[in-house]
Amino acid sequence: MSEFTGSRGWFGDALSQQQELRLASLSRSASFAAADVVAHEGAPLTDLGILRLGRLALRLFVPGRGSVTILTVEPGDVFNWSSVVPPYRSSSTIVAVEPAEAMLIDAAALRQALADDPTLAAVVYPRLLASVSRRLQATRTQLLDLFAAERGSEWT
Amino acid sequence: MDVILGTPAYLPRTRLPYLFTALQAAGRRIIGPTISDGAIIYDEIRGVEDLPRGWADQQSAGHYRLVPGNADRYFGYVVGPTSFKRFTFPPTVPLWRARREGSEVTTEAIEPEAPALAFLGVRGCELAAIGVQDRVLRDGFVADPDYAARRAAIFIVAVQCTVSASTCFCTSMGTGPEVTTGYDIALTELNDGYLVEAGSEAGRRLMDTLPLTPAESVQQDEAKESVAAVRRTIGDPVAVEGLPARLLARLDDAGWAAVAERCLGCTNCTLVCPTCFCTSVGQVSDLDGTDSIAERTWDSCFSPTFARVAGGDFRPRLQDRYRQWLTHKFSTWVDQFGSFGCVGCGRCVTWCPVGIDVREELARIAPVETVAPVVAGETIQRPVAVPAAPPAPIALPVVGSTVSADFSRATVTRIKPETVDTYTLHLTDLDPRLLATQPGQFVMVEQPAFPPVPISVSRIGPSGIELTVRAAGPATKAITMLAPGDQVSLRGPLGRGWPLAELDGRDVILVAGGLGLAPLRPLVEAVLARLVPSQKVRLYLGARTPADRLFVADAAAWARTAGVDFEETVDRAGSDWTGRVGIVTHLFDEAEWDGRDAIAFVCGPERMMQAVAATLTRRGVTPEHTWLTMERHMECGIGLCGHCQLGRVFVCRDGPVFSVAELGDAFGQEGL
Amino acid sequence: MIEHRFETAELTRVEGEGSLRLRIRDGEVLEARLEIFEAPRYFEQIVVGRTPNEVIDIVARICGICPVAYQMTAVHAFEDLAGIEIDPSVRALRRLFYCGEWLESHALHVYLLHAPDFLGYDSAVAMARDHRDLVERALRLRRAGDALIAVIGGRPIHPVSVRVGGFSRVPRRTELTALRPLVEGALADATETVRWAAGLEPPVMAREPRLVALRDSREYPFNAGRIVSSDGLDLAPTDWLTAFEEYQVAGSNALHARSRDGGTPYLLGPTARIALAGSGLHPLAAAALAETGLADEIRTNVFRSIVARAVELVQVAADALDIIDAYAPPSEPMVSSEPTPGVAAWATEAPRGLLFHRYEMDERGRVASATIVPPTSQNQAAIEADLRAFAPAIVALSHVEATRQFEQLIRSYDPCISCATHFLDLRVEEVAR
Amino acid sequence: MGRESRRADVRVGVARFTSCGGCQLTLVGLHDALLALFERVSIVEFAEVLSPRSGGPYDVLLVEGSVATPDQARRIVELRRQARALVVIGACATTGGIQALRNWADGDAWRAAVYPNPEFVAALPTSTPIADHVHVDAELRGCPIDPGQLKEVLTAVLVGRRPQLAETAVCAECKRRGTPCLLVDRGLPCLGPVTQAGCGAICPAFGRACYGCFGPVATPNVAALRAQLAGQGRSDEELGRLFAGFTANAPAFRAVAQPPEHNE
Repeated sequence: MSEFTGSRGWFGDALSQQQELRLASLSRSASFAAADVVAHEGAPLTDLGILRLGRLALRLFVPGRGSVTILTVEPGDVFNWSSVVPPYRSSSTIVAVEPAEAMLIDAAALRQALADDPTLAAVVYPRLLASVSRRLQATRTQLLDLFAAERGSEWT
Repeated sequence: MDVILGTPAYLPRTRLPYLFTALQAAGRRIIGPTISDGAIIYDEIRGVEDLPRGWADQQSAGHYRLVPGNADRYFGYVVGPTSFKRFTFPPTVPLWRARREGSEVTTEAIEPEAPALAFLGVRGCELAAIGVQDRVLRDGFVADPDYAARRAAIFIVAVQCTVSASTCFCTSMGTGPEVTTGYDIALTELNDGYLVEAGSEAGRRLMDTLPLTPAESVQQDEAKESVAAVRRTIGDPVAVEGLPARLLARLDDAGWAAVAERCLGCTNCTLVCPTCFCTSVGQVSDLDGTDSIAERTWDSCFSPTFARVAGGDFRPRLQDRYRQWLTHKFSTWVDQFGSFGCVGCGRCVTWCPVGIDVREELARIAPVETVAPVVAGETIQRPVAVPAAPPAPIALPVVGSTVSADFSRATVTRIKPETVDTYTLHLTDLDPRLLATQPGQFVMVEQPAFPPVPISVSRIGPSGIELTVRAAGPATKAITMLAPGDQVSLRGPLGRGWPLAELDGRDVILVAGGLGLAPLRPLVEAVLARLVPSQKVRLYLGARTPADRLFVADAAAWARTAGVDFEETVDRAGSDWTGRVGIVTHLFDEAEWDGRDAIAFVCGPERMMQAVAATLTRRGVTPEHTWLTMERHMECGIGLCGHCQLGRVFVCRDGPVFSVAELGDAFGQEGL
Repeated sequence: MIEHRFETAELTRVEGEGSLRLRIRDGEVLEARLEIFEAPRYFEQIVVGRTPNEVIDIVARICGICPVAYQMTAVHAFEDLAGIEIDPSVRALRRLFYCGEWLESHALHVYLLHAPDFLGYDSAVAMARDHRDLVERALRLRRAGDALIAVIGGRPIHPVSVRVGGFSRVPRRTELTALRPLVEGALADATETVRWAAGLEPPVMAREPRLVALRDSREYPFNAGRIVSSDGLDLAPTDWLTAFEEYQVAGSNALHARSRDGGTPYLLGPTARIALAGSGLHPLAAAALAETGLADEIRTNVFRSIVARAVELVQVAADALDIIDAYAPPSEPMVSSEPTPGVAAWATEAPRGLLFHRYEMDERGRVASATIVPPTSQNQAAIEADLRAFAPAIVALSHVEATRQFEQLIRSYDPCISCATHFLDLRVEEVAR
Repeated sequence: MGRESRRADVRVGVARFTSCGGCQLTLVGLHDALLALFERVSIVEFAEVLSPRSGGPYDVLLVEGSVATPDQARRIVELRRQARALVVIGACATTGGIQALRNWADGDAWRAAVYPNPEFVAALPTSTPIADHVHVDAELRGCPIDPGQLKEVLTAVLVGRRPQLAETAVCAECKRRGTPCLLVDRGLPCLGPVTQAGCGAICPAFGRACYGCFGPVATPNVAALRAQLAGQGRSDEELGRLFAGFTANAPAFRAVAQPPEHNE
């Protein structure tokens, strides 16, 4: 499965052939139509996803403001990473904003595999962390609200 | 006697009144030393009876007292709290008058006053200070007309130092105690009279009218020796060798916070300094705001508002302000004006209410033996690679028809809302120089009763320019409330724009965040106009929300242009937005392209530009080819007010466009 | 039985916050009370533990209209205790300083507060539409007063230079002579003010009040003189307490003053000064007064107090010019002094009348206790007596007109309730049962 | 664009709380500008100078004085509701004023010391700035305020610009004025380095130390000044009294102010 290895694969060159086969055995392809809901905020997650094509929106529901998209997942990005971290529930609602294709990895099986095989974990976790870290950096920057207009006193 | 330039003559003390008469006969008011409020100050004096005869000044850090001195001497003191800049660069000066009648606006410069003055008692350090201000205010990038006029009307009677104070360090700064140049007449006070020398033709002519006798060699020897003795007494208290670089290497020193513990932030050091030239402009207007006079007053980098902009403060801490002052005087001034900003007169030492001594602070923060020690784990990580050595001085922008310090009028012909608070004004009837605006340059927009506002030019057309303005405060709001037909006053074009010459067929990366697209739009248009088939243009835009995107139609057209890769993102969106949501660096941090031969242009909030620059570096774009526009508090727009200083540069004068390499350490440095 | 009850919600155009409470039943005045509910500021307590110079800064804040009066009274009290002889030039400057305050205060009261009553306007703003010249004249007079105080004290309100022994700085001669044109203009405006004020039609009133003022043999009273009354009292300026006392009126924040002889009301201010110390008037002021022919009516009809104030405007403008012309700076702005224990007391003539201060100073020369008796709290009883006397004649008028006249009466005293704590709230409410 | 029309009906009010009245009198001290102001705006409330009182709403309400009675605490909330812009003027309104020294003491004791019948005196035990009770839009410092600054705020409100009010220390004004530093050349205990400018540095120009009536600058280094003055031999008691002046209750000064002991 070239999605996992090689220069264009998600895990780079680090996976051994055996590990790659193990991951492939846990994976399946999925496609989503525009407006399909991929995950619900708070719902249990069964799969870790790697987006191949299209765009997914991560949304939070804010009472009074409706659904706010806080981030989009672009091809090559991971989604449903909460599926490998307890309590294995989605931290946002994920909606396909255009037709999308993804690779889904069975999360329970993946967790088991990672527990069984430290060498697999040693490859998968850093990659996942790198992805989560990038997202965390972005979230911090967004928190700064850099493009916000300065607010002055109304009359001065 | 016949006076010959460079040959000293002698004036007995009893004949000193003749000097006053001669100066007054030449139509000059005399400004010289006199006692007031317990100190020797400079003020108008009418005769020798106003001089501080018999008084000396006892000075140390934070301490000044008048004490009886040599009873006969008129000049037996060192220097007091006043400096002669009070008369060449007065505390308050009216600059221009602005009026609005209906939609018409006029802005007229107020003619400088330039009284014929004679400065009496100018010391070596003070002559040097006048020279420093000449370079800043008269011979620099744009001359200040008021200073130039006043300065031209001054006759200088220097007086050699025959006494010194514990606060003196002219010897280190190379400014004294000897008076060597820049005077019309120089006196040396001797036991019974004065050795008098002419330093200019005007001085020689004045000496011709004085009852002088030839100076005897013993008198000349006495004069030389008394000044030489002062030099020996002062010694060499400040190690200036390599000082600029030493200081710049210590921007992160803990000593800044330590001195801020004692510093009152009171502004005294800067305002007694004979070279400090920072000012602010205030508007004095009638109740209708239709008639106003802009007045310039002395300000200080220690003022709480000095580095403030609508969104915050670039130097919020006292330690930022102290560092700004000290590094400017002893380091970055050299980059900007070719000399130290300090002449070693010691005023800032004496007149600091808590006695902070710059000589001690320099020795403590930037000691000579310093080779910036690198301790593992203690280096500060910056987003951009910092050059080990300070970068080379920055080339000033090309001065000429592209920069105009004069106000001119323009008419608003269209106003287009871009977002809920941002509008684009289309201006016509322009001064032709404005039509020659380069992409990245800006203008100061001035309306009666409001402070002038720097606005970058967001389009340069054949018959007009466009300004895109966000109503962030009252002054910008007033601009957005103008109507078609209204006039505005503009000073510009100003600053250095994007380096179009550097394009050179390279791939171009343009990254804009928020309002940052405004100064980039003329560049995008220029780049696309000269696009060659081998060239790629990658355009990355970020905005807060979909509703905050600027120039949406233009962007759509750019996206359709062959050779252009266009990506945009927003920080957050509603569920109807199908585009990207996230930060602008994510548009290209995992892209495939190689930036090694590319040139990048970035504009947005500074924190965003830091992130973009770091990402571009990782993608191979060199600091020399990463260009940004910086924001600082701009008040004059022509490098004369000091507000927008950023380390070695003034943003208005040297920028606002800089390469990351040019900025070096200054980019991303807290409190600079 | 008809009971009229007047309670003004808040008396306007007086300095401070207070109200008038007046109950009249069948023509008989049951109650006539000027109530002061200005929030107390405890000045007598704030000054405890302070040095004389600190007290001079602090007591100015009792009143934004007559800070100079407070500073002058305090400084002379302290100098009297310490036995300091001040330089004659400093003495002249202090008189000039006080002239500035009288100019300011009288100009404000005559034109901006009081004149609208006579001319039938409810405010100076309304009056300015028809009589811009009057308002301009007032502002010119004030400008002159402001300038005199500022040149000596740094600023017109809460000046800063008064120190025990002199001033922290004295003006140069040229600084004073530069003000001469302004003060000359004020003298012309003041002289015109007397003519104008004399032509105003006052309500009818005739009574013979008891009057108290300072009198000085050398000059019209400001900073010096003896406390005298229309019935023969004659006291040193330190001895006010021997003939008068302070008491707190029930239901009020104000401390009132009364005569120890059984509380006979007495009147202070321009009327009293002209009646008791008129011989000291400047010849120009005396001539202006004589020209009006109202010297007696000023005393018997309080509504004529506007004329008395106008005459005093001439007095201070003329006085100021003389002082300016004769001024030579003292050799030292201030003579030094040592902290002195004992009792420091003094009285001076504030624009509204006699102001008395008394400080007990401890062994370190700090205030141990203080008594400050402003003119308005002394005038209070006289105001109430006049209200009582005046009410039956007015109560027959329409309520609106009656209220207006009551207010006009009260304003005739130029009450400064800020001082008396120091405000009038005149809640006018008529109840007929 | 209606530059003229949009300002025609500006309703201005002046309200007084606990104070000496000097700051509102500064309006009268504007001289010619006062007449211009009369023509330019409607002054709908200014009890001490004008009789008609139409009350709110106000476009601009100038509030003088501190909150020192229970009634005032209620009234300021009501006035705030009626005011579009509320500008507090003077040391009392911005810090609590000299009368805030009662905040250090037992308020009842002070009341009893001054009034024989304290039960008639309705006062709060503290004197507090307006901003402790309601939001304020701008403040003018000083005891009293400076006429130039008052004119600037009124002009700024009418023109719609930000008032240009100095935020530097008094020292900057001394230097512009040419007054030598009293701390340095006479050793006087001057509060200028920690006090906000705006007065024009009057006191030093008149030969005396600044006593802080404009209140502290935004980030005053009070500790450093206090240490300097102490180093010149001043006692804690003297330094405590020095800061216990007309703006003693401003937080930066409050921390070091100590009014003298009183005899209660």
